[in-house]
Amino acid sequence: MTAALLAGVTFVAFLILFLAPGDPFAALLGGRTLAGPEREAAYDALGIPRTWYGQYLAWMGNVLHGDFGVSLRTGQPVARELVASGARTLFLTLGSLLVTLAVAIPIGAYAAVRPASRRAWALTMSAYVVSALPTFWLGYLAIYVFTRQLGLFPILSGTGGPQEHAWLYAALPVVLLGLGSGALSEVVRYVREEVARVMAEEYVRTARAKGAALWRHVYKEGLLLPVAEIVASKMPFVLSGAIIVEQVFNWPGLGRLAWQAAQDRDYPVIMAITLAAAVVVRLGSFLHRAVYVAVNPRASHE
Amino acid sequence: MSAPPLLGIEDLRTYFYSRVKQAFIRSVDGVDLEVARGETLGIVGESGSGKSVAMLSVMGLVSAAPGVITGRVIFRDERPTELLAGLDRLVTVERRGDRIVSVVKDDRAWQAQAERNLDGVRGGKIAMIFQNPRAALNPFETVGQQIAEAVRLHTGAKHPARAKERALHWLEQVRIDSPRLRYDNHPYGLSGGMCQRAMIAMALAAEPRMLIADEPTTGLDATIQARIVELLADLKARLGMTMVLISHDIGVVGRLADRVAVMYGGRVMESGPAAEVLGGQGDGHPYTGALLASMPREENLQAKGRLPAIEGEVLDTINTPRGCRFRARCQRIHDGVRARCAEAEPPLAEVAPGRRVRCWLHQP
Amino acid sequence: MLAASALTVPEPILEVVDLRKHFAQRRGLLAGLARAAGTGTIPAVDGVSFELREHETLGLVGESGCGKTTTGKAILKLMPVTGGEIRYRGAEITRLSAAQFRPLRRELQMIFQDLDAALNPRMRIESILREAVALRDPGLDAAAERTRVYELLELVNLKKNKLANFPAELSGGEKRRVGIARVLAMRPKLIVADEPTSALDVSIQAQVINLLRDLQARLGLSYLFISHDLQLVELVSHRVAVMYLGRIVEIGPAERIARAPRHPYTAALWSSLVEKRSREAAAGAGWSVFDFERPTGGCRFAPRCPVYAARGRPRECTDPASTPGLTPTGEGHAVACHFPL
Amino acid sequence: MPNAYVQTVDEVSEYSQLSAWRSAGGIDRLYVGYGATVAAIVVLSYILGALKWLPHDPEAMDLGAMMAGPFTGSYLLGTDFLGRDLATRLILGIQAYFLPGLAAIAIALVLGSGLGVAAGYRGGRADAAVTYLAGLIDALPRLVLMLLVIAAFKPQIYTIMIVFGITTAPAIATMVRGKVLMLKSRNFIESAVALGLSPRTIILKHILWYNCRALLLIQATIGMAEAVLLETSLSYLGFGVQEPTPSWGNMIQAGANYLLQGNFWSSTAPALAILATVLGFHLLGDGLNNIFEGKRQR
Repeated sequence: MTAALLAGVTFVAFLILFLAPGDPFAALLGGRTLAGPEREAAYDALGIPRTWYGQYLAWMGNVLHGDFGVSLRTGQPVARELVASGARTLFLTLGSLLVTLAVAIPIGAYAAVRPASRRAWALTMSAYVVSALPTFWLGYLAIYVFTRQLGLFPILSGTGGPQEHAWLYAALPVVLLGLGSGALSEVVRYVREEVARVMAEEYVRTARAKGAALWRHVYKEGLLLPVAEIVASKMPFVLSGAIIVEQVFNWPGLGRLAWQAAQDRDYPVIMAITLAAAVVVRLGSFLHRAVYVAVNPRASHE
Repeated sequence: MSAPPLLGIEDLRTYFYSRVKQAFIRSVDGVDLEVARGETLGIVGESGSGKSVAMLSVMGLVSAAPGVITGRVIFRDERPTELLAGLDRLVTVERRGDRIVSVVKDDRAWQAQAERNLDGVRGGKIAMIFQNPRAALNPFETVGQQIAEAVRLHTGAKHPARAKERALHWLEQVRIDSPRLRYDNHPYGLSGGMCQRAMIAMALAAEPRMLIADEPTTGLDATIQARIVELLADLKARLGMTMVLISHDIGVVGRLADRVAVMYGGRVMESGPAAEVLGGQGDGHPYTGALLASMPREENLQAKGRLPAIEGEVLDTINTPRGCRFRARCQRIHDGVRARCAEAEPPLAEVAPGRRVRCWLHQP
Repeated sequence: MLAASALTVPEPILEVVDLRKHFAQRRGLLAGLARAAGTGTIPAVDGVSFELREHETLGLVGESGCGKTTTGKAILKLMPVTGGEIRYRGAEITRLSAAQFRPLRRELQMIFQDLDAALNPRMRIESILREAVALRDPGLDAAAERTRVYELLELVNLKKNKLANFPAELSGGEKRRVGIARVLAMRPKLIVADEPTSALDVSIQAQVINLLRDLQARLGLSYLFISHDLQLVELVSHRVAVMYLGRIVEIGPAERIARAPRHPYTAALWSSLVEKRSREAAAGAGWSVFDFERPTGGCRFAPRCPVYAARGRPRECTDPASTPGLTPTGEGHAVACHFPL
Repeated sequence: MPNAYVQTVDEVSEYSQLSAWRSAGGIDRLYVGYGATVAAIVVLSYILGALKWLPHDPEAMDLGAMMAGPFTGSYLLGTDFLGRDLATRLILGIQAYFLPGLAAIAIALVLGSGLGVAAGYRGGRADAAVTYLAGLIDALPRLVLMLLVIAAFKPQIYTIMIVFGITTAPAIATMVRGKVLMLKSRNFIESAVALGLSPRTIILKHILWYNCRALLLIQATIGMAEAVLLETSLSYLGFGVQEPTPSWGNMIQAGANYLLQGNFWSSTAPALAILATVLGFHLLGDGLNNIFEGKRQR
């Protein structure tokens, strides 16, 4: 399944690149758009297969040998760029996911246990409000507050960031991406529904009847499984959110790389990013499955 | 009068608020019951008669829903405890006649007070088992863990090894086959009958004073039902357990109960010794008689091969009629009492020692 | 229904021959292993044969998981069968395509155990019934449709004022009546009634049983009556088939199944009914069976069978080569046991 | 806090089930009311735009009053960095997302319910195929995909929304599939087949119309909220609705450059408009969900 999915994903990405008008190899050909035999000759000279599926298969073959090719724009090996910016983006996205969960789970669980309480309503509403604001606007606002009002660091200082308050400069986008981008309200809603559903299960009533602590019986189905599912289902979206935040904070990550590559139609880079993103998504599913099997004794028999 | 009953329920009422109908569903509507030490009280009734809700109310297991529970529930262990104490302060009930028309209730404080009242009683002094045991056991934990939890919560055996030992003891008591193996099984791996045995073991593991069994055989296969009934009878004899048995299965109640209460539309219609009430002499409440007659048994077949059915539908517990609740379906009503039945609800009056019937036919 | 048993033996309306339905194991790693070991499928119905005669009620009784519901659904082609034949009025229907079978559906109907199965929760009762009426008689105008709906209500003793209600507003007994009315709208000849009263209270159960019986007399219906309740089945059926783990272990006239069961399982079912009612009877009968165990080869009931235990575990009972087949013992009675009672 | 429960039906009168709306909790009605107001404003904006009943010309620059605050002269909500009227541009900005968003939702609903029914009703191979397709779409990062499509074709809002619609479909398919499986487990579908109804009637009438319409409506409101935010994000990256046509996204984007200089208003005004709209659609979804599913709340 995983192999079939990865092949499918890269194929779709390649198809879109191919379907686009113009020649993705124009950059290699010195900016000229050639046609007919002239192009074929140029392709042959560069060792590029003539047909699009030939190109796809060639790319695929190289990837299977660990060769992701060279960026058309920078001439750097794609693998190196991918690893460098991927690590930074992973820090950003995983960090922000933790922030989302840390904020949303208590709110969702509280709202499920006390559906009628005003505090729960206020907390839920604030989560909704934060989620309903555009991330980049929040980002600008945060930068304004920290640079102009507090003067903690100079405006948009570029790649490395300042030495002083470096941790804050790194934490800011993480927190922002965690709170913004709509994930917060979604997780709050999901956790609330799941906890409420599990609280109404018959076995939870049994737990009440025997005088046991309810959370001990609720947390597995009501919390562990939903959280694993959220993590898995959020994986496809973290990269998307990262593009915006990386742009705002000048964070040289995968998102910016993707944005740049899409504009330049730097196909080796795009293909590599697509593949990497798909791998991360599959890893998320595996994690979900692993938690499911660990928690649910039935799973290994299904 | 002999020793005071272990559990006394006086005028218990449990009303749920239905948002869809914007009205109160009077699930339990003035129930008085007593359970003496060592006896088994069977509660018989059809769905919607309030038999389960009454005992769930005693256990504080319905308080989460918007509704109201009033009355007195006294549990006399070493000293009497009132299980609904202090709850009436937290609600304002507006009545029109005998009908509740509005309730203002501090849900959170109510919940907290109910939990305080039941702390140590629920699960410890009074244990409860449910129907559909496979869904009622936690599917994510082994049967053994769940029983050991009850041991640690309510008995002196706090150490895990000691708790496990006690749990295994109780698994043996319910005669589950190969208890050591079952200890590490999850509920899904067990048959319905084995799950019910495990659930009984879990309830007993707390060494309670009283066991409430809510439809313990419903949904199990016939051959398995017989085994569970046999087990309960055996435990009752060996441990001298006080038990409340709720069931729609008159056969099961007849086998296990010493005394029986028959409920209809949230009310007790008849109570008394099991042999007399379910004996089928036709001298009790018309509802009990009709219930016994409609069971699919050979002797109930009429000449034409028809079963004697109770005509009409189960009582609407929102618009309970004035007068006797069973009046509309009663087959023994006659012109001599008709007016009286329509006018006022009969009291639950003693017709013989220990036997009470709520029917005008039995009252001069 | 007993009243319909006449001297002449009517034609079979339905014949089931060696019906098999095997469910595939779920997918995944373990299923692959199971398949490798040759136990890839679960035989839910494993060689079931019986016939149902015109105006007759055949009771199919057994505990949960014995395949009785699967048998009922397979007859109505609600699931594909693995093997065997089903003949309706002599015509083979097993291999008909869904489209070929659809015209026959009106004659072969089913009442489901779940009271809500027939009732779309968001439709009013009137729409539910009119949909069925329009399906059976597409040409009717609105007034004729309504008249037909009223007729149906009368057949099942329901008041007209329920028509405007949604299913959730009805009691269990009323839901069941609407479900029956919906089926009757098709003017069926044969009804598979799968546990039609198990979700109802005893007092309502009696009403529904009487109703089904009246309808049989009035409309000449044939029933396959599926239930776990042996007593109920015995009361409503002319003949009874007892199923255990995918096979019919005993079949015969209702009175004989009740008074002189030949299979130890049937005897155990009867005794468990008595046992849970009274201690004395339980002690006397001695037909207690063991809790569920996985069946071995040969007779599937052997591991729980008191006769097997009492006879010192004879080998033919668990020998895969000698699975007991249904053997006639006279008077329309047949039993599948090496040591019938 | 005490809660009140009142019996409104009199003792002898006939009661019947109240409509879902009447029995809904007050808060849910409030949510739905708010959401409906947002929807009404959307419609109103089209009418105003069509009739040209706008306070100002959306593209007229008043270089004498750039970055004006609210209530400056005839500019009710002030002006942007080119001195264009914010109120006018906010009203017209609605049109930047609404129809494209609607198109995206239509695609998502049709595709999603089609795939969901195929997977749930047919099961087996169809189910496996839909699962694969859903996994495929999920594994493609949505924004990267959009960037790719934009780079390959035209940076046009409709192109983006088609991609949005397609990528949203799997989630809807999963929900519809769940609903179908639930109906199956209650024997509802078998019962319809046994009666003799055609698959077409069962799928279109019973499954989709009667049993999935609430779910689809709720998903539509949530999708609309997402579409608004998506347009904003893409505008920020320079791929959304292009100047001088106003959209809330490009208005924030334009204003944000001045935010760092302390000029809040020209980006805050559209941000608040987005907040009000997205929140409105979310609450509409929550309210409808509680009402349709009969959840008791408060």
